[in-house]
Amino acid sequence: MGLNMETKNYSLKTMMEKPERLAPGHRMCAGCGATIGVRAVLRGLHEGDHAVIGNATGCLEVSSYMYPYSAWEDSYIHNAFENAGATLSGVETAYKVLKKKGRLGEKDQFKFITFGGDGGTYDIGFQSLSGAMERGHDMVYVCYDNGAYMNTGIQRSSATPMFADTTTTPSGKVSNGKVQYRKDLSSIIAEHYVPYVAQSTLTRDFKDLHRKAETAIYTEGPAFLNMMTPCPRGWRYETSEIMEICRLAVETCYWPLFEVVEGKWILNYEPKHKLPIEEFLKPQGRFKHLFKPGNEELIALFQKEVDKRWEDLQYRCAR
Amino acid sequence: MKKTVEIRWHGRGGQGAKTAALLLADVAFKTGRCVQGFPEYGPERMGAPITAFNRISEDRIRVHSNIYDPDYVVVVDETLLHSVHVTDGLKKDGAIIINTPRSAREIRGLLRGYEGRIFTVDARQISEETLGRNFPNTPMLAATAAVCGVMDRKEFLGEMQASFAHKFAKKPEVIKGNMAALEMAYDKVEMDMTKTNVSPVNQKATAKQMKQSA
Amino acid sequence: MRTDITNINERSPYTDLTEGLQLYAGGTSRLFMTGEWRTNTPVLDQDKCRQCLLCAPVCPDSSIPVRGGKRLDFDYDHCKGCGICAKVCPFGAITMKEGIEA
Amino acid sequence: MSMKGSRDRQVCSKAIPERMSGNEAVSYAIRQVNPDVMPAFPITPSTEIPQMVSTFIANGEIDTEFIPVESEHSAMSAAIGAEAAGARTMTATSSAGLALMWEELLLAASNRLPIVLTLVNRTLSGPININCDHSDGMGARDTGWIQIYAENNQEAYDNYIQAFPIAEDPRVHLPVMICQDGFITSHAVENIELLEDEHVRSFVGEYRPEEFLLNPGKPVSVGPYAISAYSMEAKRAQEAAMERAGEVILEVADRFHAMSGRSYGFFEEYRTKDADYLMVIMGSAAGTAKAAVDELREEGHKVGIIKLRVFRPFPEKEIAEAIRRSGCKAVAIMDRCESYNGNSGPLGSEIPAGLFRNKVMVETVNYIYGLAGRDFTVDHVKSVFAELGQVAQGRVPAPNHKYIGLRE
Repeated sequence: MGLNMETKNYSLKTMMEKPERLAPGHRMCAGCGATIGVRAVLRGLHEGDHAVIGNATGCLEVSSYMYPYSAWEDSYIHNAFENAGATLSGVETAYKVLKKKGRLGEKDQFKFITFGGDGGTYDIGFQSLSGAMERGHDMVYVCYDNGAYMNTGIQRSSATPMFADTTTTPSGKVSNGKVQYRKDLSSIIAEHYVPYVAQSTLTRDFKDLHRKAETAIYTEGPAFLNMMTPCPRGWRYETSEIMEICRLAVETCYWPLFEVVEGKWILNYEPKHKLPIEEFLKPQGRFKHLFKPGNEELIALFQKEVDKRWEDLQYRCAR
Repeated sequence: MKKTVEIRWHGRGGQGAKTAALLLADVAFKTGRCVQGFPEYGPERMGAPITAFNRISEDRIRVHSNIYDPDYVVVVDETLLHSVHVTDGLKKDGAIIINTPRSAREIRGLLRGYEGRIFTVDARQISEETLGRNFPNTPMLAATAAVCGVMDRKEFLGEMQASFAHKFAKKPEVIKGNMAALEMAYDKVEMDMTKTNVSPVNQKATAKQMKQSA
Repeated sequence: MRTDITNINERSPYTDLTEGLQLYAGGTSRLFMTGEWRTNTPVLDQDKCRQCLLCAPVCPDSSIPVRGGKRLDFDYDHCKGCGICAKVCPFGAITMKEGIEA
Repeated sequence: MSMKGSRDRQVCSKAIPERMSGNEAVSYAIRQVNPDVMPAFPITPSTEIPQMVSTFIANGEIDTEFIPVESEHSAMSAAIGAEAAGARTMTATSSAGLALMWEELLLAASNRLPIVLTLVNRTLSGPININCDHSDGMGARDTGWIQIYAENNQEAYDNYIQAFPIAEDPRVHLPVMICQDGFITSHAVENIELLEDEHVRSFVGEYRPEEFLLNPGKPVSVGPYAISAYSMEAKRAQEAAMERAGEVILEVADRFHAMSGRSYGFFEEYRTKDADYLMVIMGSAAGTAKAAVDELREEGHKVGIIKLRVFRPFPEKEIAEAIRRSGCKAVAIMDRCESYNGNSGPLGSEIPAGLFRNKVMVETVNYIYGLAGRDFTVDHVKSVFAELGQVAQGRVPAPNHKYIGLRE
């Protein structure tokens, strides 16, 4: 790790030159954030390195490998919803043993990356993920966090932000959407003391995500990458606005960019002027009810929670 | 030896009744017999009453049930006599072998009108004398081998010597004590002489005790 | 035996499907034309384009090919017309045109 | 993922007389086969197997990679990943462990992965109980796994060795479940004849899949979403593989016979010739039943046993033929599992269906025995045959899946 890392002299030009590892023709929604994120993560792989991609059941899976059409240029395995971590630990262990027994050559380099939505990662697949991280398999688990079970029709998950209007936490006469705050999975995995954990999202030049993906892939041992990828359908914003939504998530400190390297917390970006949370909430239909007169205190509550977590993160990074 | 000898062991979890049953199966196997050695399994923990079984035969054993009418019953811990009906189903011409310092005469009173033969051996005393600790299962194994006569003394001790040599390869010093425990128990096991109907199988054992009591 | 999916279609008898529906091939989705989903179509103005490539990574459908450091025209076979590229272009070189035709 | 075996022409192996428990026997076979990957999570009464394998690894006797997963669901998930990646993979479990794997069992089969699972049969909760019955294996009977049951430690050992050549045969490519009765055989020390390491190794052969995830430059995609237009065809293709498995099981049994001198089929017919009454039974209780049959035959009763070994694929026609051949008057069908369907256990449903389909019209009585470790004895077998006689002679009506050894 560290040696010939592309991000040392990152340039969008050279990165976009790389052969595409996620082929077009998949059935994800027009404007899907997950696929944009997946493409960026796969660009983190060095040319010539082989990969096996794992995938938990979810939007990405049902849309990217619909028989007989696979969007994946690398070997790919989807098993079930709740076991992407365990499935890839099997693949990675097979790699170890095939090398050990001489059935794979020294030069045959494989990397192991698995993708799961927040449903398959924060919730139903949490045990499998935790087990795989604890056992120390040399793999990267990438969560594409779009903050709800989008594949089944926008039901709440433990990654759904408070007050979001989902099909299982609808806002109504006596409801303001989801009651609970979201689970901070990045921190929970960091507490597994794995070599590398990072949180990122889609940024203008994709350098942050690229660097973190490449670092995660080329760090020996388990790595976890939590990537916020907005869902136009579930968040109800203007499809073309995705990059602006991501920028606002970062500028309001709703979704801070940070990484934890060998237990050391590092803040990667600090907004000069932290924007109020309304800026992030406003363009999203799932928060529309918060802007009804009389609901100002709900937004205040949301802001309070964002501030608390942001300060907590700053504290951890200052340690 | 009759076609199939069936033995039922009564002990307490942790005392090694199961181990003794498996060791008996072991040594019988080594002397060319077909064997079964298995405990009755439950979630019982240390101290709870447990049962283990042996079948020893000249031919392959196919029956896979517990033993209800044993030829021999072995009681590794005499305190069980108060709580467990150890003689249930025990064959009339069979025998019970009990670890106790008391005489068979005293013990018989605890056996709910059991009229068959009783053998006693003070496994605790033998174990403490030879091994410096209370491992009743080793002497009980020898006593059982002596009484049920599935193999003769020389054969038995020879095989045990060999398996100890293998088992204790790293600490040979304990082999001597274990062998002494086996020999002492094999020779000391005593039959209640108030009963006379002794099956030919146990003439040897009986004759031996005549000598000792003389 | 690598898989040629042109021999697999919804009329194939079960004996012609691959074992366990595994594919012994990659990127076969290229043969599926998601361009037909499009209701709005991005149009590139070559004169305005400064080749900053900010549009290339934001395409969810890998439909902005880049060769020799320059972006080529859209892959209309697969572009779903989401309009993200037009939005991120700092030079107004991409406009969204109604309909499926460029 | 087809298989290029490098299996030598079979030469007869020297028999090594030993005594060991069923779990020790299977672990001994695992050491001889030296599989590539074993993910496992402990559960009574199969726990000893991962323990012993871990010890072999710790002592450098095998170079298998053991994955200490955090659940049985993850055990089968990791097994699927490892097998798809090109590694010969196995696991072991019992009872609730198999139940937790259920979803993954279906995926192992539908992805056509030749994984081997050694199941130590234990009842399913509740109430929670650690002892033997077949409810775990029977619960997985429609998951697309080949299922082979053992009477004793010898068969558990022999079946495990045959499992890989069956599973990995290109005509099959299905996972295989090797079953033995919890505690009754898994923890009972009995005589056994082992085979020489090198013979077992050449019998099982090297695992060389043609297509696998880790094949450099040859990407594979596993586990698609399939629309209805493909799903039904995929399931039919899987069923066809199960149909082909029958002939492969018999071929492998022949090769095994050549090496070991021990012969196996779909089932064993024990003194069925000219039998008036037959008992179909599976697992360790078959041994007890044989002993009872010998005693009854000595008393002049014409009785016999069909010991079912291969439950999946279900040898329906062959069983029906065997029963027809015997010309028996009535058959006792023994289930060590309840189906809760109000009529019969699994065998009590499938065997009569097979008899009917093959036009063998003979009286059958379904008995439920040995649930959750309830002991099953020679006397029980005799009582079943006695009742069967009464039923056949019309003295008593045929009982509806009667329980044996139940307090009523």
